[in-house]
Amino acid sequence: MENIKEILFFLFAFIMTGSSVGVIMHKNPVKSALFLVVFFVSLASMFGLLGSEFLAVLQVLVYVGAIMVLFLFVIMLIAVRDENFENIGSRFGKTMVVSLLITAFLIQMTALVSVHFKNKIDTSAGYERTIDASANIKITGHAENISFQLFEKYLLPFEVISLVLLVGVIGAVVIAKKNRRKLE
Amino acid sequence: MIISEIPMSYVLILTLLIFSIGIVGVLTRKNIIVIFMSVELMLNSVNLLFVGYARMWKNLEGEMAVFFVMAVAAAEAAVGLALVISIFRTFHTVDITKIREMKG
Amino acid sequence: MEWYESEIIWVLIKILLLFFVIITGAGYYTLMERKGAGYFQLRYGPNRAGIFGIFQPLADGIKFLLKQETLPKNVDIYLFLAAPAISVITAVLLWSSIPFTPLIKLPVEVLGKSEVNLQVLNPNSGLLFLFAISSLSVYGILLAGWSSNNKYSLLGAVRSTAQMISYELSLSLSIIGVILMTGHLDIYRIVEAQSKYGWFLLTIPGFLSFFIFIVSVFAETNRLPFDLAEAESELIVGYHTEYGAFKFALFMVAEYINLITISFLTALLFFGGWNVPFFLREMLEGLWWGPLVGVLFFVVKGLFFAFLFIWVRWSLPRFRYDQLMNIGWKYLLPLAIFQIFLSGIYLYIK
Amino acid sequence: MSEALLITAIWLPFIGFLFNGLFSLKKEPISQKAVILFGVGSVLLSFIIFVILTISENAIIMSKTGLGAHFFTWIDVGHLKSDFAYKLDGLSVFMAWIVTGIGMLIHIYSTGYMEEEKPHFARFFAYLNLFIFAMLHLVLGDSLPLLFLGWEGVGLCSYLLIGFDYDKDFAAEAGKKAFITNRIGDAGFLIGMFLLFQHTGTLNYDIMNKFFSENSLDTSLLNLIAICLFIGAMGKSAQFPLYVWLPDAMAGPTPVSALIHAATMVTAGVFMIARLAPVFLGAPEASTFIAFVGGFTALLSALIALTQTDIKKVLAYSTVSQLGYMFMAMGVGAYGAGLFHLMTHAFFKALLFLGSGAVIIALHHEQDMRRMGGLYKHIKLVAILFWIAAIAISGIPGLSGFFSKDMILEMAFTYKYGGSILFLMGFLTAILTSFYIFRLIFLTFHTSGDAVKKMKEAIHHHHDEHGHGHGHHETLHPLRWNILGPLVILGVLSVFGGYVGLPHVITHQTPGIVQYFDKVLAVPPTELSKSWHNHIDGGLAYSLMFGSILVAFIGLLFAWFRYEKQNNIPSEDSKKRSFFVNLSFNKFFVDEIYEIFLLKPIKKLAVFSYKVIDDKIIDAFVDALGKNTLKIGSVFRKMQTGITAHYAFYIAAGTLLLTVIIYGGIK
Repeated sequence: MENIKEILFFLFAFIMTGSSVGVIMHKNPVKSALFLVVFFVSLASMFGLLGSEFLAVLQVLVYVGAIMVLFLFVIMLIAVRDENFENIGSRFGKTMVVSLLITAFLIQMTALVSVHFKNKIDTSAGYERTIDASANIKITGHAENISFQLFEKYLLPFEVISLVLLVGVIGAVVIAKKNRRKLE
Repeated sequence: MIISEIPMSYVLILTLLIFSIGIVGVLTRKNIIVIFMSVELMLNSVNLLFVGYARMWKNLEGEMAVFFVMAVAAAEAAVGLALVISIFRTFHTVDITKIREMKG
Repeated sequence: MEWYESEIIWVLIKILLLFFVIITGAGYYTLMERKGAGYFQLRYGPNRAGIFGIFQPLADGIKFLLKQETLPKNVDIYLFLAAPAISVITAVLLWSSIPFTPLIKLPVEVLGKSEVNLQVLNPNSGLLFLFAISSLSVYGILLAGWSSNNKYSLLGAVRSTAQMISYELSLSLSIIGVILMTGHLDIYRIVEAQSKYGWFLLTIPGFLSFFIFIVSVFAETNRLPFDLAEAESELIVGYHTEYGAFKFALFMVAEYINLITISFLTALLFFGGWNVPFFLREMLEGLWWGPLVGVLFFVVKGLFFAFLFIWVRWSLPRFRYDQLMNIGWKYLLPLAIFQIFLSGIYLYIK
Repeated sequence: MSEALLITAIWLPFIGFLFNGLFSLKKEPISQKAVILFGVGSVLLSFIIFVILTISENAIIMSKTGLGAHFFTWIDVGHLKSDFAYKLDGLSVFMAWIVTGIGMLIHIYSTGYMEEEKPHFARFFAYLNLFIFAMLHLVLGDSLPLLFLGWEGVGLCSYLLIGFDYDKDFAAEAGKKAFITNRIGDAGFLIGMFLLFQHTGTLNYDIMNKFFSENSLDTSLLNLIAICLFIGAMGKSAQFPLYVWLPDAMAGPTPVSALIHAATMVTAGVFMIARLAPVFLGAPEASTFIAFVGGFTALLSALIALTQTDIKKVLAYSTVSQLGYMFMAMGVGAYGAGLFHLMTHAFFKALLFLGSGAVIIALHHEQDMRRMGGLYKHIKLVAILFWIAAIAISGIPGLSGFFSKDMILEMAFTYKYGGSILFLMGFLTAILTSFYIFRLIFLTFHTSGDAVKKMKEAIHHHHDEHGHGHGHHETLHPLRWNILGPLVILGVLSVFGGYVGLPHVITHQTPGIVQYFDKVLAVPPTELSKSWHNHIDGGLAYSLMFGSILVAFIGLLFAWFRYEKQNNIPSEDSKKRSFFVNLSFNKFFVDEIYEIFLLKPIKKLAVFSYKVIDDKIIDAFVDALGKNTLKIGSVFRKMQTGITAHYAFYIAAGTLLLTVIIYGGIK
């Protein structure tokens, strides 16, 4: 009980890693999408654990409630056919090679970055930072604070993003719409 | 309530792990939708990093970034899936190794 | 540390209590529906198990439990089994953040506490949390339809999902008026605000918002006149065609739980929740059990909306699918956006 | 306030240019009144503002730094900073008065002169306004880049106005000639500017003057810079060997010749030398060179002017000759004298040109002096004004030209380094000047010939050559106030303009104008060039003065004898002439020499470049580049598999590699 947060962190981390591996390894895209849903839900939990309750809720609402349903819709519309499934086994070797390469690169990168920052940052100031979730959850976790930021400091980006969404909606409709004239 | 702190390095490593899983997915899969989902994985790993740092520095900037990433991701998903549908309609497949119009 | 000082124990107790209420409530809601249907159609409804069929839900439950579990061939077993579970889980989870009582100031310290209310958790953006969880309920339906490996099921699921996504937009937009007027996402504070301003239903934007809300809710819960997912004459019964025995019971339970949730939520958001009429307010001032009277009012309001669902179900015919989509996208959504503007103007003038 | 006024004054003509320029693009010519309102009004207003400024800000203007006005930042690259900033000091206010004053008079004159050119009226005024605008930048800019901007601007306007009748081949050719000849000069000017910037680190006058007052550059370097800059002046101010464009420039309308090719633009070189006095006064060898070039040009062009028959050509060569005088003065360090002559020359040469314009227009665009004569009876006022101008230019005492020319000759005579030769050249030129200018007057206004009768004959005999589509002219074209008014004003100025510089021998003190320029120039030229001159005593100065008066009268008498008495009208073009006359008539064959020794080799080089270098080497190289790119591309195109995952892999690998490179380097 002493380290309940750490335990929860490892639990969610485990679920996230596992489900993300599931996303890229499962041959059935529907299952992949469902793994992704699991990933998103646990990511939301992770956000909550780190103290961003608002983002956690938003994550579920946006990703799980909207984006992934869209994915599943599209998959069910077009791609769920047995002959389309990839044979993961035959690509296993390739996957492993790429994974190993990338892992090697990432390890090297991490090492280099940590060396880089160790030199840059005064270690006496506390290099090993920790996340204190509950101490400032009141400050940053509330929708109120976020909305103040959003409508004061980030008003222009907010407006721009609404424009982006509008364009996205119209673009999606235009792209996905069947060209009826052509079909006739 | 028991309060304990999570080291930032944990979050960093988790993020890296998920990000690289995303990269592997993008590089090895053939199904365009799965690739798309792998991209989402990468995006969200970065989101996690943003939240972690926002918490660490105790300000809202990181969370605002996540907010905007989510909004853009929503738009991107809508347009991307529309493109997938349109690709499927044109090529009758979603296997990107079979779509080689750009072959030199 | 005594056991009762632990927060977790109390939460567990609340969960157990609510769970009992949910299951019983859902069971008796079916009874209410059947009896109601009976009286609407000038017949008796169930009346064999106990007086007025009072034990009918229990009998149904036993029947569902004892039926043979069948798994159709060529279904995706894990998803097939997970689908009803997801439905129920999301339905139950919704109850976690609904405050059923106000804070009750106990006259004496009972078990180390002097203030209690029946709300399992109070996330700081409660209403949003509620919508986030309810958006998950789509998955139960979608997976059920897809994993059944049955065309009717899939079609029913796709229809239902499309319908739910469409109406979720107007639903979430419709409550923005309420949120604007309160200034909070917390349901508790929304109710408290209504003790000051009166029912939100009685304000101009509040009424519009209620209208949109209630229409969207019918569509969200797949009730008549929007029950196109099940549409038995077209799709057999839609996404749960292949389900039998207890798996089917779970879908039913989930549906009725959702109905109860929505009924109570409507009461909370628009009809003042546990607030008592003004003439009782002074009378109950200072009495520790005063809030419990408010809870009584709240339950009565909630039951009225529960009855409303039955009433509407047996009174109105079903829409066509294109009509449904037209209403959702072409009328309700613009109306909801207009409602937001109206709320803004209303607040500005006030 | 005064800064704003200054900027307004400079940019007003630009507004006129915009208005007229934009409306000249219309198919339908707009009302001449509107054009005049904007075209003349802007220049008039500008002149008035300069007058006001001169009066109200006199103290500031007469100080060393003058009145500065910063308009906007133009160039700011490294050490080079150049703004649209103006400087109204003693020198520039002097020039600004001449430019806007005479410019205004000529604008007014043009409204009469160009009256018949209905479709091109707005275009003409647009160019004139642009010219004034550019010229004001040239004289008022506070740095060399701005001067150069104006320099090129007036060059452009000159080109546009020479080729104003662009449908006539000779006008278009003359425009091109002017433009290209000026480019040669500009190259030298640019090099001089670069050298100056390299060694002083600035192109701003004030900073440069400060630099020169504190440091001194190597004399040989200053000589080089001065000569490079003088090459620019050679082009712009028509000095030998780059003077050839100016006589051809007479293809432009006469007001243009008066304004640009006599009074203002061609004096830009003189102005530039005065502006950069610290450079030129620090370069004695270059100054000697300038003086000799000036003297030689003066003599040569005076010789050519002797036999020319086109009234404007005579005046053109006369201009070149007078410019030569100015450069002679600048070269011997007599800046005051040079600028003095610049001013008086602006008056009487503008008057001569405008007068000739009046004659030309009265005779319906007849320019050949052989078809004139006896005009005195018909246009008395013009004739009298012409006489005034001629007396002024020939150096008959009492009128403006006498004082300035005498001052130059005196300064040339005392010059230590070849002063006697310079004086001789100047002296000879003075005789010739007097002769050719009175020749012009006698041929035009007197002699027994009757221009009106000749005009009628010409129409009958050479109808298609000289008809100009004007139909049959039985009488002279009437001259209205807007032509005669400016003439009268210029006449007055020609008479009295010289009294600002009464010579030493009369007043027994330094002439006023010389004092003025010693005060306002960055460095006092008289003091600095004192060592270049011998001392001259009063007696010698008197005898010099009498000598020049004498030669002026000799020229007058000789012209009278030859053309009035003997009635010796120059022969037709085809007739055979004696050797020397032929030489002069054909302008010493300078154009032909240029043709043979410069243009032909250059043309051959151009053909060679095109046929061999461009076709065989450069094109081949470029073709090979293209072909080889294709070949290499066909190898690398195999990388384009069309499989998206491969591309994604390249991106990912590249990113990771880059990260390793960036962070890996840090230990």
